Amino acid sequence: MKIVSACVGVVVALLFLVLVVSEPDQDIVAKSPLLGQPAPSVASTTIDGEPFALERRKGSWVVLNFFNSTCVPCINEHDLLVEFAASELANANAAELYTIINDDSSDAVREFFTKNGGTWPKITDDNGTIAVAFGVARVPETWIIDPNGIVRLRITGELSAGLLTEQVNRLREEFVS
Amino acid sequence: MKTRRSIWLAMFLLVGVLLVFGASRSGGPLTQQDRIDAITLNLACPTCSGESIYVSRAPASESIRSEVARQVASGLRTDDEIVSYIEQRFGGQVLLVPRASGVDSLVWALPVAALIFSAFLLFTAFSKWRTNKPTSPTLEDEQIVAQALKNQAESESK
Amino acid sequence: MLASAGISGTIGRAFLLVGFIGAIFGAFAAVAGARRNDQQIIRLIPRFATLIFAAAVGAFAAMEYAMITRDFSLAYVQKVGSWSTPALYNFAAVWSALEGSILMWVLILAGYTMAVAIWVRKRMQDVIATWALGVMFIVCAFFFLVSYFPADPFALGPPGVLDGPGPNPLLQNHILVMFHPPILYLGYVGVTVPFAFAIAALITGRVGEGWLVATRRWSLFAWGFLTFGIALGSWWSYEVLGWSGVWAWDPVENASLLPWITGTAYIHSVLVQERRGMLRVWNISLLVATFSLTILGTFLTRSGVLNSVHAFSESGIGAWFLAMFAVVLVVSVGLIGWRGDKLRSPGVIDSPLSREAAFLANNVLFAIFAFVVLLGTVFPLIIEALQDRQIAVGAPFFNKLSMPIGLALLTLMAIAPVLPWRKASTETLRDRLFWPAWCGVAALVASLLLGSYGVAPLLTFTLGGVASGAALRQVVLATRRQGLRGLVGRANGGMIVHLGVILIAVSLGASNSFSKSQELSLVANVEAQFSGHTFELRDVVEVRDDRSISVKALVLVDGKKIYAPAITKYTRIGMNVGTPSVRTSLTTDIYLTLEPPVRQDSNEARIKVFIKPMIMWLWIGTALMAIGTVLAAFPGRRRKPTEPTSAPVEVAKS
Amino acid sequence: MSENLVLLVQLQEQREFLLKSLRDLEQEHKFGDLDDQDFESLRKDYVSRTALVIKQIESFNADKQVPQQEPKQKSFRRSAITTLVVLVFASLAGWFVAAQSGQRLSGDSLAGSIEDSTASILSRARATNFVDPKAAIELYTEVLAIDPDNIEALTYRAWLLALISRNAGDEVKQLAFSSASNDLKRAIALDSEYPDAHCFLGITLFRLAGDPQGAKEQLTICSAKNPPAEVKGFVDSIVAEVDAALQE
Repeated sequence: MKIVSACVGVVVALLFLVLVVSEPDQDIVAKSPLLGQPAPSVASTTIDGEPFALERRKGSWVVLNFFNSTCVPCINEHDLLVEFAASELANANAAELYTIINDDSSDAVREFFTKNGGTWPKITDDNGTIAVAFGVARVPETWIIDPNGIVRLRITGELSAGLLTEQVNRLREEFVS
Repeated sequence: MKTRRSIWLAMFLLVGVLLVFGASRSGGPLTQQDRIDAITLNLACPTCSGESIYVSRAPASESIRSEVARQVASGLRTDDEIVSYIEQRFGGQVLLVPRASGVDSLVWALPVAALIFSAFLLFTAFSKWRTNKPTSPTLEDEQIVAQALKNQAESESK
Repeated sequence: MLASAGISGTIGRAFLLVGFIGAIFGAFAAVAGARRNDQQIIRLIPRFATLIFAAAVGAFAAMEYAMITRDFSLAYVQKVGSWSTPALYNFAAVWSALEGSILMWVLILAGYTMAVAIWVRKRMQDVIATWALGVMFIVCAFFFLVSYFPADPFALGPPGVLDGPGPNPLLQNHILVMFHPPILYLGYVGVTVPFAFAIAALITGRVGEGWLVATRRWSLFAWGFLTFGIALGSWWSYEVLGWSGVWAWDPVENASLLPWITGTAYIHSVLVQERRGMLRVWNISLLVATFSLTILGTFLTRSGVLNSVHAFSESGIGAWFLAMFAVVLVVSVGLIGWRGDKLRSPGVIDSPLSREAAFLANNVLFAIFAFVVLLGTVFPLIIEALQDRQIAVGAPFFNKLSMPIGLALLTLMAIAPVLPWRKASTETLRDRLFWPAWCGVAALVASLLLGSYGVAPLLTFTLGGVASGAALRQVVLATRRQGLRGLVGRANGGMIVHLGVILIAVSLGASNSFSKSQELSLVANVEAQFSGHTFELRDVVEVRDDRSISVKALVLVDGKKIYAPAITKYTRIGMNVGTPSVRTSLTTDIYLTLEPPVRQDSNEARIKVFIKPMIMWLWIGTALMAIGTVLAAFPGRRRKPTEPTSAPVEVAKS
Repeated sequence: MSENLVLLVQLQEQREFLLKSLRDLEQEHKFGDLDDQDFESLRKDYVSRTALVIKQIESFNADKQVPQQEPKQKSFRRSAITTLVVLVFASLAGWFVAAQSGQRLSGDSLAGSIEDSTASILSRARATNFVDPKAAIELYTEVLAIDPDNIEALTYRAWLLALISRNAGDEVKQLAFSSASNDLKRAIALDSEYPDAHCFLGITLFRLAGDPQGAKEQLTICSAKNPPAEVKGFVDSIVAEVDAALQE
């Protein structure tokens, strides 16, 4: 009897310990099984009907931004993306920025970009195939893929100022092609 | 009494035969929808707590559901491969069925071990209670107890 | 408008403070009165109970007033209030988020405290009652404090807000939101009463059977409401959530199931203690477990630790509940250890084939069941703490492990009701189980004729047949001896509850194993076939009001009646909610949901059809359980609990 | 309360309970819950237990002594071994259930299907392109063995071939050119939208075959199709030369 109660006591104490230490952690640079792996081969079209195949962008640094025009963090980070796209234009080894539309209508996205700027391609993602291929559950998410088609970085949640440029430059130096 | 016993025996036989018959019966071939349902029941919605893709109506779940449907329809992958495709993209937290290996398997093993161990404890408790029995009472014992019973009845009737 | 702004906040906080102080004073009065046995102090206790109840009512009314007048100066109203919410849902919005639900907890707890104070007012010289009230006052004080500090519903929000999003869309599209949470809370909070008496018995050292009998009806009351609340939740899940299921094993559901499991174990094992003087420590432990599981469940679901991905801790409430959990456990275990000498039971079990042995087995199974649910719920936290890795444990795990436990419990339900106390011979068993066993065979044959297959569902039906035969046998014997009075009382009402449970088990077995589903892409006015039914899309219409846009697909089922599954977009929250449409009958439900994406004025729609057998019997079983619980609590002319199971009831002794 | 008094209270409680049980027993027998044999053995059992307790109480009252507790004869070692055996058995059963019910997924990485495995070889080839062109060519050939129509492998193998044979003798150059241009044309035939193939065909035509006309044509298509940055770098460096050659 005493042994049983001692066991129960220990278990409860351990449970208590686990509960005390359990705390949700939040990292801006997120983990993904895809990091260091070839990017999933996804293909779709832009909202203007141009074909888009991620494989065909090998040779460039590619930045994918998963986006929904009603999500508040997406709206908040939009100016940073516009800034990033403009700053990349000057770069010889320019990163290409693509918006992947997540669960949103093309019209709403078009309207949003006309109003807020941003001329980079907007890729439709019917049924969320691209989002699932990258394991994107909640927008915004930003991914960086190197010129060899290897996934290098995943950023979940809203971007902070300068983060994207900083990370792209760091990666460009680290993985010189 | 003999007949009762044979009726019971017949009943057990009948139930056994019927159960075997029912178990060998099948519910028809699996449709694509059955496969989709089976897969999505074992995958967790990545944005909600504890719900499966099958249950959840969140946008991410809709996407995963349609991806599963697409892969099932294409017929190139088995159910396990589709599950592992999703798991490789979204990470281990989308597997609703805990793994059979590593620390994760404890969640399966502990309840079973606890059940067996508590059944053992119950068994030892039973046997302990039974071995406590003293031998049959003497005449003196009977008298003492009869007296005590009488005393008690008297004190209650007051 | 501005004049009232903030007023209800101030008043509400004042009420909470008064309640807290009242509870503290009440606790002091109870402890002091009980220790010195000072009747003058003790006589004050009911007044404190009345005071805290009045304070809780006041605070709740202030919240309702703020919600109804849309007082957007309060952060809580900003969060869940909206001018566009209809009055009914606006009323229910008060308990639709964390702070409000704690407030409701406070109200119900204060209500229980007052009810107990009234109940024991004639017996106030009995120190057990005083101590029990003291415990209740302490728990009240804790909840008033939580409501005053970390979960303050009256906190002011940022100024200048004129309208809010309204409650979560799932909480404003079905009338059940009015009933499910309050009823569940009545059960959840009601557990406090028997717990308080258990602690009081430990403190006074009078751990005999007296206090058990005294709180029997309170336990039954709480258990009944918990059962009914959980069942209503399942119904809600079925009617609102649109996945055609009743139970998803998500952490919130598990949190309500855990105390139910230990509570059910308790109302069984307490019979053994009453009758055979055994299991004293065990029963007290079950009560402690039940109460602490309500606290733990609240911690798990309200603190955000379990919403693994993108979790957000809204407030510091988690630490409060964790501390309370620790205090409850340490105090109770300490008391049990202190009173260990008095908790030694005089009785022993005479035979493993007896009613008390069946109850013991029942308790082992319920304990394992609770362990499974608790382990599965907290396991992701354990893995995260050990390996910093995220995993999920979900429905497939719980289903797989609870199925054998359920079957084992059904087996016990089949045998235990006919077992006599102390010792049964196989002869008795063979004799009494004869007809129930044939009921089982009949159920098996019938289910096979209807096309069932698979071992687990067939075993469920067979055991269900035997168990209902056994239960019916008891009811028939009781009514034959006593007429309609044979339906009331604990043993007989319990059998009605058993019948309800069996119906639920059978219905779950059937609907889980033999459901069919198919997604149909319907085109207007073209019939589609599935599983012997025809579905024809008539129209896709849009309905707008000022909080939502709803797209409905009008589907003609079997050429008879039009059903309208819908998807509603709640524009203020930006959330889509699917509303299923169900054709219910005694045998089969046809459950239709509209699948996104949808467009209005389209002549196409994707409809998911679920054909689910026997769902209706789930609700009938629930109703039977509710009726049985009421009958069991009914103060009818019962056999004394110490009488043999086969003894006739003495009629007209009065 | 002293130890002795506690014991006395316990004994009295036991006596009350046992007496009550005896009366219950009679009742239960009367109403047929117990058969004669069971009743007799249970009754004997209860009677002797009750008698023992009563005797203990009497002796306690007589000399105020703690009644002798019956010594517990329990082999600690035996029960420990039994417990251990059961524990081992329970863990084995648990492990078995876990192995049966837990999720088992094929342990391999993202390289599951053919599509995925070529993708991983392709990215390896990519990474070695300029470090070790020969190894990269082998990797591309490997991809083409799996998937003969893989446009990227066709294009890049041809391009690497052209690159390494640039400084070779004319004969080798000629051979390399015909092989490379065949592959590139095949890639273009398979997917005319792939910019890289056009770009590399243009460069190859100019560098290996000395055909500025054809080169210009391909390079124009290439530029129009928005080639990736790396390829664009190659093209930009050669366009001026091609234009100059055309001027002549």
